[in-house]
Amino acid sequence: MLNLYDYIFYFFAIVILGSSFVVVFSRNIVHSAFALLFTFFGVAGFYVLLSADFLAITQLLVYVGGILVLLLFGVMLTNNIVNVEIKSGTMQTLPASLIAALIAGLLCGIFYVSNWYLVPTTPELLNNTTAVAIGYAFITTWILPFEVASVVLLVAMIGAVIIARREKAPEVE
Amino acid sequence: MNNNFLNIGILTWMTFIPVVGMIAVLLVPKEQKTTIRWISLGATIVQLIFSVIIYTNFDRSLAGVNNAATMQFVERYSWIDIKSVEWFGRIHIEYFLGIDGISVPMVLLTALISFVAVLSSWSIEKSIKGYFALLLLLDTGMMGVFVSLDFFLFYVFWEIMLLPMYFLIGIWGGPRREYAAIKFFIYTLFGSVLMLLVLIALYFSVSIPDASTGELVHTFDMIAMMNPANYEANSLLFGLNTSWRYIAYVGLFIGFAIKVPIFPFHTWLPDAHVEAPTAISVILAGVLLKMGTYGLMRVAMPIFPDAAIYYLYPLAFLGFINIVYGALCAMAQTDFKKLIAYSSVSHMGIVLLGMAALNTQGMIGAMFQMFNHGTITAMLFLIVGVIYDRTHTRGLNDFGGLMNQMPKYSAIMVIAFFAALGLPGLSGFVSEVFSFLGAFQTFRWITIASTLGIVLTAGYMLWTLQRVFLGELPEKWKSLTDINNRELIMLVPLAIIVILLGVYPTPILDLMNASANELVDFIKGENNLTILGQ
Amino acid sequence: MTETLFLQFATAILFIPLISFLVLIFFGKKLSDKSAIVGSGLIGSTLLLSLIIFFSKINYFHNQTFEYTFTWVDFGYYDSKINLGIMIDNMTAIMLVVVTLVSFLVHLFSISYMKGDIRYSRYFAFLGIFSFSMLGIVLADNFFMIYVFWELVGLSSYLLIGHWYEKTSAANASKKAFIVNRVGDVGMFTGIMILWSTFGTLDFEKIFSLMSLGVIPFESTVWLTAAGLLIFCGAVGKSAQFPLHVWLPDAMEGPTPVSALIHAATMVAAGVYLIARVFPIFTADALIVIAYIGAITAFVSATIAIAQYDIKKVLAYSTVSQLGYMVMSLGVGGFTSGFFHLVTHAAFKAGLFLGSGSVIFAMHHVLHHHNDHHTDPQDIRNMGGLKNKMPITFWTFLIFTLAISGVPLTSGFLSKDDILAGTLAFSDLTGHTIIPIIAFTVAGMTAFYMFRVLILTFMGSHADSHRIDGIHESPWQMTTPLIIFAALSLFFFYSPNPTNASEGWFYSAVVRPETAVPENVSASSIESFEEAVHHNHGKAITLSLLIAGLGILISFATYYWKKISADKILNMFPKTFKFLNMKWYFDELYDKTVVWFTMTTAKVLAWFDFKIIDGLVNGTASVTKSTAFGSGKFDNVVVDGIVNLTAYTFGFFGLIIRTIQTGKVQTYLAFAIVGALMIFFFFN
Amino acid sequence: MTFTVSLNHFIFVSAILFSLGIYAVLTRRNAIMVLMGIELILNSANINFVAFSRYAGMDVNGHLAAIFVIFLAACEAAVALAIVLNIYKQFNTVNVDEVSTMKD
Repeated sequence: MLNLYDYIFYFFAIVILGSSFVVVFSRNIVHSAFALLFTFFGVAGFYVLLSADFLAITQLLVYVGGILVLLLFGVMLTNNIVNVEIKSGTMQTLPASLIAALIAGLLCGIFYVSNWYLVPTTPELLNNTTAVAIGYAFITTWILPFEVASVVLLVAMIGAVIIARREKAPEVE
Repeated sequence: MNNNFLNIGILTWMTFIPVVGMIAVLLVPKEQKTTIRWISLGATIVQLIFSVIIYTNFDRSLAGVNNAATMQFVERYSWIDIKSVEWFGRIHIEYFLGIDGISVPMVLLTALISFVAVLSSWSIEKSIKGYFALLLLLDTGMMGVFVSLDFFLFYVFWEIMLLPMYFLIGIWGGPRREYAAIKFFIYTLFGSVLMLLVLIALYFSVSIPDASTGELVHTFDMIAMMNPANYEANSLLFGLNTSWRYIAYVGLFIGFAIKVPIFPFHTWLPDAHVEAPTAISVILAGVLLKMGTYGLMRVAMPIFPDAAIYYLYPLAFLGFINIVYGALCAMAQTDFKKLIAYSSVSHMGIVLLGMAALNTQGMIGAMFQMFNHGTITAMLFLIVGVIYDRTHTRGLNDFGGLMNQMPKYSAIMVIAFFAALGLPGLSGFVSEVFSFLGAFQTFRWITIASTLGIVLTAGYMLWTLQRVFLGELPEKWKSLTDINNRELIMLVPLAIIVILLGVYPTPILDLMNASANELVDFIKGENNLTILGQ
Repeated sequence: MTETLFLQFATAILFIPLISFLVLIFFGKKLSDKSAIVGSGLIGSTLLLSLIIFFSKINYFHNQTFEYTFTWVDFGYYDSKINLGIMIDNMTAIMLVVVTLVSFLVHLFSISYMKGDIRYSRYFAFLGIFSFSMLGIVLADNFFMIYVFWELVGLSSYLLIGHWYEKTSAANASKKAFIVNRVGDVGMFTGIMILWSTFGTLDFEKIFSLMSLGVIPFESTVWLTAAGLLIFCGAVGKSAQFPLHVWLPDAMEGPTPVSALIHAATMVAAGVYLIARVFPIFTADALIVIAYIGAITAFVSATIAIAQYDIKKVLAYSTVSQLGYMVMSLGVGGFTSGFFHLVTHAAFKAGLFLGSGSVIFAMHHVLHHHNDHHTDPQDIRNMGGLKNKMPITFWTFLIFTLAISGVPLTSGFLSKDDILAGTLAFSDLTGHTIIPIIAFTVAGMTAFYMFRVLILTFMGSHADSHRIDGIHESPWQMTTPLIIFAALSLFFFYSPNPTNASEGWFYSAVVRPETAVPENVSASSIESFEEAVHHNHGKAITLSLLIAGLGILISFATYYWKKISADKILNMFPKTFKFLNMKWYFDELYDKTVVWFTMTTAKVLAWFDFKIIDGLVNGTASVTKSTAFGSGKFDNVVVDGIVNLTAYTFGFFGLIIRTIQTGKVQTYLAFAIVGALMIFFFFN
Repeated sequence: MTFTVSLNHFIFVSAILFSLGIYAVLTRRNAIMVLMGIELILNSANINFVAFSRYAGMDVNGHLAAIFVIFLAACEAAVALAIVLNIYKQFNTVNVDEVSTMKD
């Protein structure tokens, strides 16, 4: 029997898949970008369903607030919006769809036949907000990856700035 | 005795000063020909000065030969030391320099001849920079051969010499220079290969305890190789009078024989001489040929005394063949340089004969003959060079009556010729007589037969003298100029040395007396056998 | 005089000529004409010193030998050294005077004889070095030193014979002289090697004493004889003995005073001196060989001398003949007489040469004056009737001729007579009768041909008499030496008794030394020989006088009174004459044998060297080269072919695979995914 | 398989999302679109992480992994866009098939 939880799941699932279809198949790049927004929302919804509240917030903040904006900037900087078509072409669609179908089939098949070893989540995690547990884990067990990740972020930021700033190679006089 | 300058041993100075000169020459732009010449001359003069220092400080009473303690001016450093190579053990090569009575006359000779060679190269115009650089490198190679006591080092210097020689003949030579250069190079390289084989065999047979750790280490130390006790039991060259030792000796012998050159390995010599520029001929005859006999004395005979004694008779016989065959071939030549080249073959035969005598007079005679032949033949080639510069021909029959046209030149020439034919009062005689006196005691009939060479030498030398200097002067040479001052500077010192040593040879003889006696004693000595008996 | 003074004087005598040489060779150009004065003066001083040594030695130090030795080379091994040193005994003292006197007089003679020569100073320089080397031989006290100076006189002889080296004949002659001498020297050197390896020393005295103690080479008397004969080889070369006599007549190409000095009086006598010096080492067999060599030389050259027309050639052969005489004398054991003949011969033969030089000088000048360049100034057929024109030359020449012919009252008579007595004694003792027969024959022949020269040159009259018009006596520098030599050719200098030399000072000064060889191989003893000589003395005098007289008589009959026609005899034996005139064809023989053989061998060997040995080398090279070429081909076609094939194969596949390489990231990603999937499927 | 939501449902969605992302990456010529595809792939992976953390005992570790993926995605997006901008300056296009200098 379907309860509310199930309905909500299906709703988000439809949102995710539908919007991602739009992302993938839309000819207009701006449409794709906006469809991606919905995908991210859907995924955030999934996270809530899976009682990962902190992660859902992060997903919204980072993906919607950061990456997606970044992508849109990219779209706008690289395409002359006024008079050039914003559509982006596709290629080798047949082998690509074959491969994609293959992967999808494969993964679904595997998931289907797999007999997962299911362990219920600890009630603490289910009932409380996860931020405490995540924060605690960050500064204990995962301290090193955490620090590394921060450094990577910094480097990526600097690198991105430098690469993007680089002028076209000056012509030899 | 420790003669150091700026903390570097005098022998290293002697050996590497030409390299310094070479670098300096290379740094000078090639338009500044005079500077290049003077730098080269400067390098050889410094070398000459060092050789005089060695001459005055050399202790005449120390013998050397097989005793590292009585070697002089020794410099010994670890050069290449590779610890524990798989299946190979430890490779230890030393930078081991030192001289004794055998090498010191050669060191003096090399310094002197190099100086003269640079002077006689003054008129070279073709890519002068490369020429002098190579000449100086050659100088280093020669000096290195005479001062190194590590066989590996010896070999390295021996090979270093080849390269500049090849280019000097091949680039600055006469019309058939490529042929001569390649012949020289390949021939000598062939000898070197044999030497290398023996070198390796010796290396694996000889081991000495390391100074610090006491473990037995293979060594290239020549002096260690001379002591039978250092041979590892069951190694290839262990024991006396084994066939492998004979084979090794013959290998070494052929390697050195090519350089001497000993019949039948001599044919590269006339070609190389004829094609080489004057200075190179001078070096070739003056120093390079001596390396063969020096190698026999320094390396082959003391390391393989048993084989040396076993092959004594063939050695004397080859000496005889060299003397008579060289003289006869010389007689038939019409090319001035070829004649002198063959006369070198003949004169080097005397060295072999004296060496084979294996007694004091013979050995001293041989060593002295090496020195004298160096000076005398250098003179002869310079003389040819002088006349070749002026006339561009070497045909003996093209000349005549130059005595009146070039009196100073002729006077020097007469000295050189009579020295070459062994006239008393000139140095060639002394060494020749000593060699024969010694040889006669060991090989009666061979020596008597070899005296034929004395007559033949007189024959072709005087015949040459007559063809070039006596008789009527051909019309075309009426404008020849006499020898100039630069040429005099290079010839007169040699002439003075030839005369002085002819009248009073002791200044050179007492350098080598102790070593010659030691060498003879060592090769002959029963002490060899007793040590081996253990 | 003390011993030191003797030695100092001797050293001075030895080195003054060397100084003369050095001064003249370096400053000769500047001195020009004065170089003759310098040379003569320096030699004159040595003559003075020699005379001092001579007189005090003979008079006051009769039995002493002065010796000074120093180590020249020390081998530092068991006392093995080579010494040099000088020794003065009576023989040396006499020889010093002979050498310096002749040398001085020749210097004097040369002053005007060589006037105007282009190499005037060099000529005197060479005379200096010759005197130096000759005195070195005389003073030497060991084999080594004697060998050294032996070669050096060879050099000076070479230089002086070749004085006019522009002439091919002169250059050839000098070369021949040196080389032929070298042949002898090599023999001598071999002898020295035998002695050195036996005794370890080369000092005369040490060798003699060791030998008398019974040390002989290689324990064999054969080697002892051989050693003696090999040393004698040196003498054969230098003293122009058969078969190495061929160089001496050719040596007449040199200036005539040089012939007088070197090739008549001193250098050629060095061989005789050498034999005398080392006399103790000769065994009986060796001495017999020496005697025969001497006899053959004397005979052969006397026969040749008869048939020569060149005045210097006649004198040259006469010299050879006389040298043979001396050698023969030493060989038979007449030590003193042989050496005595050396001394007397030095005087009169030098005189003869200088006399002939005077004649040639005069002839040359007069021919030059007449612009006659065809007539040979040395041919006696072109001379004649010079007696009145050149009186001093004639009279001195006559004395010399008498002396060489052995006419009483001359020095030649004294020495020759004694030699003849010695040969007779020898044949008595050993039965070799052929030696005295040859000796007497040669004596007669000598008288004959010497008077032939004298008569043809000075007496009678020449058909073409205007040719000798204007000939006049030579200047005093030339005649003075002649007069001095003439005086020295008379008996009273040597012996108070004109018939017997043994009463004079010479015979008491020079005594045959005791032999050092073992008794069983030694020659007859001194006593028995002396006795035999004494026994034969009268016989010898009688016979020699008879034979000399006969020779002179025939000579006069033939050439002066023309009772016997020389031409007729010539026509009777044309072949014989030709044979003699061509000097027994020795030169031709040597040319055809030794020289030809050497040159052919040289050429063959040079060919062999160039074609065979070098050919082998080059052959090896070309074989290597073609092997290399072949292997290069193989390498190119087969080995490299395989390599290329491999490469081509891979290239082919690469070409195919290359199409996959699109440069598109997505393509690569697709392949990556496919790959991952494949891995998944395969390894599942 | 029931319609009641379980682990399988989540991961089926993520699988489909992954395939779509792959398809986008493979087919789109626009570099930015490629990036979007990559975001899809990463999101699908994140869903998996979180799902497994909820149902299969990964607990908070799954969350952390997802957070790291988000980190990386942010970095990647920044750097990749910078590169894309640069490429655009160089080649005046962002179509990846035209940017193929590496091929030659």
